[in-house]
Amino acid sequence: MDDNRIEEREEIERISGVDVRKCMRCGKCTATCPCYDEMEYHPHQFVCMVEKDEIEPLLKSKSLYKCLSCFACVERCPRQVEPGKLVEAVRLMVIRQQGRNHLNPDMIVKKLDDRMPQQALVSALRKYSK
Amino acid sequence: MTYSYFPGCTLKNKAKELDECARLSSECLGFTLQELPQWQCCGGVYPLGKDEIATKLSSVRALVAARDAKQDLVTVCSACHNVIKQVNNDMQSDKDIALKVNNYLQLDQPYSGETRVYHYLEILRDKVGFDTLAKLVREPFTGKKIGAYYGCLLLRPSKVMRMDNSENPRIIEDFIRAIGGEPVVYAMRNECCGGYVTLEDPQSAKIRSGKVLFCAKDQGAELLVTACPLCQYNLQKNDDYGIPIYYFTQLLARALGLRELKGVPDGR
Amino acid sequence: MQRIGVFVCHCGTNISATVDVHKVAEILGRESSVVYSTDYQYMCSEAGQNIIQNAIRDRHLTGAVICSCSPRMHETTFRKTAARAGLNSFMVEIANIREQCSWIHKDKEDATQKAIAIGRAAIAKVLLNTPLVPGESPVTKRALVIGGGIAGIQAALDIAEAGFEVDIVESKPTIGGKMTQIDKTFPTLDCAACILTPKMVDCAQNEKIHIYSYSEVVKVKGFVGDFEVTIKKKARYVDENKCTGCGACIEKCPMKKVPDEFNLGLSNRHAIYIPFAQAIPKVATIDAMQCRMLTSGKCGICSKVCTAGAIDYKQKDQFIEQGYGAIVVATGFNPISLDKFDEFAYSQSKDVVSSLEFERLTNAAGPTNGVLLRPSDGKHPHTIVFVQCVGSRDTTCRGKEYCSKICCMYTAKHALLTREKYPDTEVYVFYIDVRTPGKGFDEFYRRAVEQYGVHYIKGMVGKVVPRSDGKLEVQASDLIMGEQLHIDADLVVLAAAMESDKSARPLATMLTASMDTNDFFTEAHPKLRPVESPTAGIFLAGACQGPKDIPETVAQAGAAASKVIGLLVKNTLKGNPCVAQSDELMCNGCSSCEKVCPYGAITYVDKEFKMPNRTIAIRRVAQVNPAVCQGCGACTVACPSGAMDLKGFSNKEILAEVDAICR
Amino acid sequence: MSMNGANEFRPNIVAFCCNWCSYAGADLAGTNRLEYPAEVKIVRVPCSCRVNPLFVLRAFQRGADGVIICGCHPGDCHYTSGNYFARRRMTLLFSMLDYLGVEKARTRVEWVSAAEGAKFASVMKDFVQTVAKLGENRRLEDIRCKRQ
Amino acid sequence: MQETMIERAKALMESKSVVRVVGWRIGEFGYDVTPSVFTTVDDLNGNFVYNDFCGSNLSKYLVRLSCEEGKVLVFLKPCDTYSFTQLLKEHRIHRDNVYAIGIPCNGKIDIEKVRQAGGEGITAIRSEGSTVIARTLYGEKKFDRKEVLSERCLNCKSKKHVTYDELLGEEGEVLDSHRFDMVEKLEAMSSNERFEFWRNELSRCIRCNACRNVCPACTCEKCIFDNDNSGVSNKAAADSFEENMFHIIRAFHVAGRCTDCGECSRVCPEHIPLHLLNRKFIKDINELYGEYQAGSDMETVSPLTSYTIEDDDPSIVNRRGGGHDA
Repeated sequence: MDDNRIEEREEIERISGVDVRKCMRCGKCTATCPCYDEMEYHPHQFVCMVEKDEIEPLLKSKSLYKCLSCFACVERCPRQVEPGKLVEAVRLMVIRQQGRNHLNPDMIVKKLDDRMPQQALVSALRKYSK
Repeated sequence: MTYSYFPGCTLKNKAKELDECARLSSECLGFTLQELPQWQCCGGVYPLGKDEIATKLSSVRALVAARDAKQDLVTVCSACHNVIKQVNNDMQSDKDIALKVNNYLQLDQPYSGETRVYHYLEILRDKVGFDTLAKLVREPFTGKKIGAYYGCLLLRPSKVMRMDNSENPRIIEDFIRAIGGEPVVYAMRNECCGGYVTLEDPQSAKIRSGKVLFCAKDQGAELLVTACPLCQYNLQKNDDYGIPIYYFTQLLARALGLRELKGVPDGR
Repeated sequence: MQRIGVFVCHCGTNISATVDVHKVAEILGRESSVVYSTDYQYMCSEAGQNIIQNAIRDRHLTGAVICSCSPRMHETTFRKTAARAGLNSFMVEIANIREQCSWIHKDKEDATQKAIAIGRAAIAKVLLNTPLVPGESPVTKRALVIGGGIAGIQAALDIAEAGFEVDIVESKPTIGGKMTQIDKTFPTLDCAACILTPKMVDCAQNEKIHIYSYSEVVKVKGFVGDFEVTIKKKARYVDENKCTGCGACIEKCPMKKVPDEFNLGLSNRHAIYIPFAQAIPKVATIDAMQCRMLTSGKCGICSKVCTAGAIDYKQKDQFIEQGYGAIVVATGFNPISLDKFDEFAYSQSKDVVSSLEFERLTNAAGPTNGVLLRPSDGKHPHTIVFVQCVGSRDTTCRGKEYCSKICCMYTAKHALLTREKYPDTEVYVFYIDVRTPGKGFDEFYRRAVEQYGVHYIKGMVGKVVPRSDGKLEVQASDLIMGEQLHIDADLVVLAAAMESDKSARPLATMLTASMDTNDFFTEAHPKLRPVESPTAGIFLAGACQGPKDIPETVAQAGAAASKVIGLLVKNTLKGNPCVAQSDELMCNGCSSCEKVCPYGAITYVDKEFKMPNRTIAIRRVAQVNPAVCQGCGACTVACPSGAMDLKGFSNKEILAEVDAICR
Repeated sequence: MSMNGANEFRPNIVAFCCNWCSYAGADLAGTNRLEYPAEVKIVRVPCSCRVNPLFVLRAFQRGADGVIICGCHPGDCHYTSGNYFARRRMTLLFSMLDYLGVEKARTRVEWVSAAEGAKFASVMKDFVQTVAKLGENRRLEDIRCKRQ
Repeated sequence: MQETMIERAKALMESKSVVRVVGWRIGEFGYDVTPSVFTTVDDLNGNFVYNDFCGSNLSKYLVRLSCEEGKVLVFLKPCDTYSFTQLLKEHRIHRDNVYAIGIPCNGKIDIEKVRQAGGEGITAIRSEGSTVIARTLYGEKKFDRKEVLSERCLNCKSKKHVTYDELLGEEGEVLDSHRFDMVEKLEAMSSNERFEFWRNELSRCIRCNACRNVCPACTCEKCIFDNDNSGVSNKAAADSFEENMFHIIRAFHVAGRCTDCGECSRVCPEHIPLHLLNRKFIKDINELYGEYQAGSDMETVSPLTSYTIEDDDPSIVNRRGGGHDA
């Protein structure tokens, strides 16, 4: 069990290239996050939880699909921990699993409106599915 | 001067204006945008995962095409620019990614990030020059209070994008001045509009955009300019204040007297 | 023919318990060129020392080997002993058979054998030793203090107190530095001006102290005891000796709208100005960039109104050359520029201010006469948000990796004072950690929280959005409560990181004093020589060596001063004779040694050499300044030709020791 | 005493110690009566940067079986930068000796502060053991010997 | 090329802009050229030569010649310009007293290789394109140029001239050579194998000092091995150990200064591959302290007179690749 959790952490660190030990717990990421209210786990929690191998809850969390990847936390983190990359890594761990896509082309249709730019679709698909 | 040009998927479709006005104006400003032969969609978002290779290939193909044409690569769409510039940075600095990509593409001459990537705005600032531009303006936006909307992708991450001070940018403000308008500086101009989440969670996007629009309105902006179709969409869709949202190229073309602009009482 | 004496100490039983001292003395006595060998219970005792002295005299010894405790213990003792008997003290070698033999070995045979080996090594070395005389260099009995802040002032006063001439070089028109801008000082809350300005006056009135204000150091030559410094006195277009500081010129000056740097641009000054009422020297200075007369030639009002006739539009920069025995660096600090941190909207709203600006806003002599008012609309702020660590502990290109040390305390001070003066204000302090190591510091911070009700929140501010109604929307995190806060503030105060003054880096180059990656001066030893630069004769005071508060700065300034005094009281400096020397005949002049010398002790001269075919060749050869060399020996190894050698630790001597040990 | 048994091979070790840290560390080991093998003989140098590769080779030439150089920890050098230079020089020298087929373990650099008497003792114990295992140093000499 | 060089030399001499020329003097057979000083036009006409055997690096001679009265003209092959620059960097040459002409080089031939390839009794030798034609007592013999090219030229590091006043022929490029391959091979061996290899090589040393005397980095006014005060001087090998000491210390003294010109190995009468010692240092320096090419410019500080706080401890040697004993 524990080994497995550690593996998960190492996997996430590998994918994201983030060193969670660099975090000094200043909370800048969470302070600057624009969609804090939509998120159940917040940027600084991603960092702490990954460091403590508490990854299961993150894998299940809806927060993964609320992050805008707007780089606000990446840009403003004073220790170059860059939590946004962690969120992405965890999300990748999920959607890379068989049948765990968060979004499929057929789901899109009803969400479309005629003015929505292609960019929105490709981006969402990139973020939510493999 | 001729540049390789990467329009991006949206500019061929929902954001034609952004594209057409850019080309039109460029000729008038003395440079040419030469569309890359067969470009593919950049993917809209930069794949942050260090082990993401396939999702970076389309950008590299574009970069290689530009290199082989011995030209710098120009983009207009913030998203495309962000993706391509970040991928190019990977090719320069991340040995592992560069190796894998090159192995995959099997190019005759391996690619290691030689191509220089510019955003159209950078061309205006650094190649044309805003003062030169100002001289060419035929129909200035005199007295118009215009807010620059950068969004998140144009400037961040600044250590890669290197376009402007990511917290206190001025490139679009200077552009607005050049076309005779009066820039309105407001704090939310570099915060996210809600981006692609709009597809899944329009509400979330509405809140994000709402904050941006309120802040802009609050500081007295009469219209906003952006370089990103998705920003344009989110802001316009969620606008409760009747602020028109335009692409900067639309204003450019209009200022150069190349196009009329629906909804904008002309400056004269 | 060398005549060596060997003296084996029992050290009571410390040595003799595990080392057969008689055997050691006997065997070493058989070594070639050893003419005398004995052992005694306590060699360091008076009787023991007499044995040595008598032997030196009676047996005409050319060298002595003392097998005893560590040289770190009694080397100097025995060297003096030898000297008293007329033997050059550097002809004495210590064989450490206590700490490094008897005390660490149980087996007597082993220990004895090792003691003999160590003794042999010492003999081998002493045979090659040459008498050494410490070099002497004169001391110019005058000190230079670079920087006229509290550090420089304190150092200057202390040095002058001891009766030595001191010059203070200050780049601003007045001395006083940052402390003049501060309102009150933590944790005692006494007013900065009240404790500083008297010291400034002392400087002005002390006939041993000479103040070069509005001046810079532009050139430094020489070495410890004998520095030659060129000081540039910038033209202030006012004759210091004539100006009475009456201020008539200022009243009449038509250029009123010059941002006042003393108030950090929160108010304006005239083109001709005196920074503040208590300025020292209290003389006017003309801002050449702003003065109409100097820019356009049209005006000249100030010279008309000046009854003393002190105004001189033709004044030029002056260059003064002066010799010094020691230099104190006290260039101080500055808050970093905040333009990279505009998520706090510093450039967008006048009501987002730096902590130093806040000091001015609360300072009785400040733009608001000490009444806390918003710069934007002059209204009284009701909600104030303080942000700590703005640019400190920041590894990105935006900030500084280190902790600026004083921000926690002055922020607590600001918060406490605000609540004290304006109980109706809500005060929030966002912190990453609260660091209060210092006498009465933590008590002070807790008072701010417990008695004055300052809201301390563990978290950071992520975004500040100025609103047209004058409010500042502060978006922040509260990590303890686990929530994102939104506060409508009237004033936001940023505790900007402190950085070394820009002038420090070029100065360090002039002084060949080393700096760390953050442009703070490095000390000769982080623990044992904290106020000295590795470069002899250069001393450090205040924030130029690292972030510091006022008491630490004053303490360090005093320490630096005492070091300077200790140096200046000497008429000549006795150098360590164990210094490098270069054999000109073998030197290639390749500069390898120069590059590894941490003290810049090596220079090069072109010398003429007779060549075999009766021609003369000019060759570049290294020369070591014995006054500057500290004898580390880095150069000796860098030198390919072996021309560079170290007295007292020469190649031959060390090789001989090695040979003896391996024998 | 011989920690490795009476009739076992006892190597000859030369230890170069910088005056300010390691030599003081050695003294401290003594003051605290921390035993280490008598095979170790210390040569006092002002700084680790004073140690010339010549000295190391000379030691081997005259029959030393191991050479160890001790200096202040990087960053704590009494002369600020000496041990940084020593570090590069010795790294290259050791690498060269290894390249010539001389056992790596015969040479070593250790940073020992004036406070680390215990470390000094344990380092020396360990080093003596390692070298003892290697046996007598012949190689540097043998390189030259014509093979029969 | 030879003609152009002679013309230039003559021109410069006649115009009194130089008083002497360092170049190569023709020998009996064309392959036995020797570095030499020319002071007359006739001498140049008759004896100056530039051919496949002008391997010797002339930069070292400038240490003395540039001290003498009057300007000296020197011809430098690309690799020689590195030594030249390094010597300038070390203030060993009076630059203003030297007129340096860069000349092209397409590799030099190792006459030993020719002999081994069956070139006995050569009387004259020349190359045409990729073949080398030797007139021998037993008739004409042809060789593939690659086969008889000297080792250092097969691994040429650069055809670029670093420093010169004038360039004859085309300027070349810095090449990515395979010069470290052999070092790597050795590193990959076990410690025992390496030991055997070097014992084999170094045991042949007769301590003739040719390597030292030809080395452009060994320009010490007095070599420590000749200096009685150094404590290590020795006219001849005092004991079997001396040579190792000599070669290791020599390599160490030139570390960070050796431009890898390969002269040491070229002149060694026992054909000891001494350049492999220098290259080991160069390779280590590149890997541990960043790419460094001695003599490639005047500014960069030598890796042995500089440091970074992050440098590895010497224990890196134990961790790094390189075979151990099985």
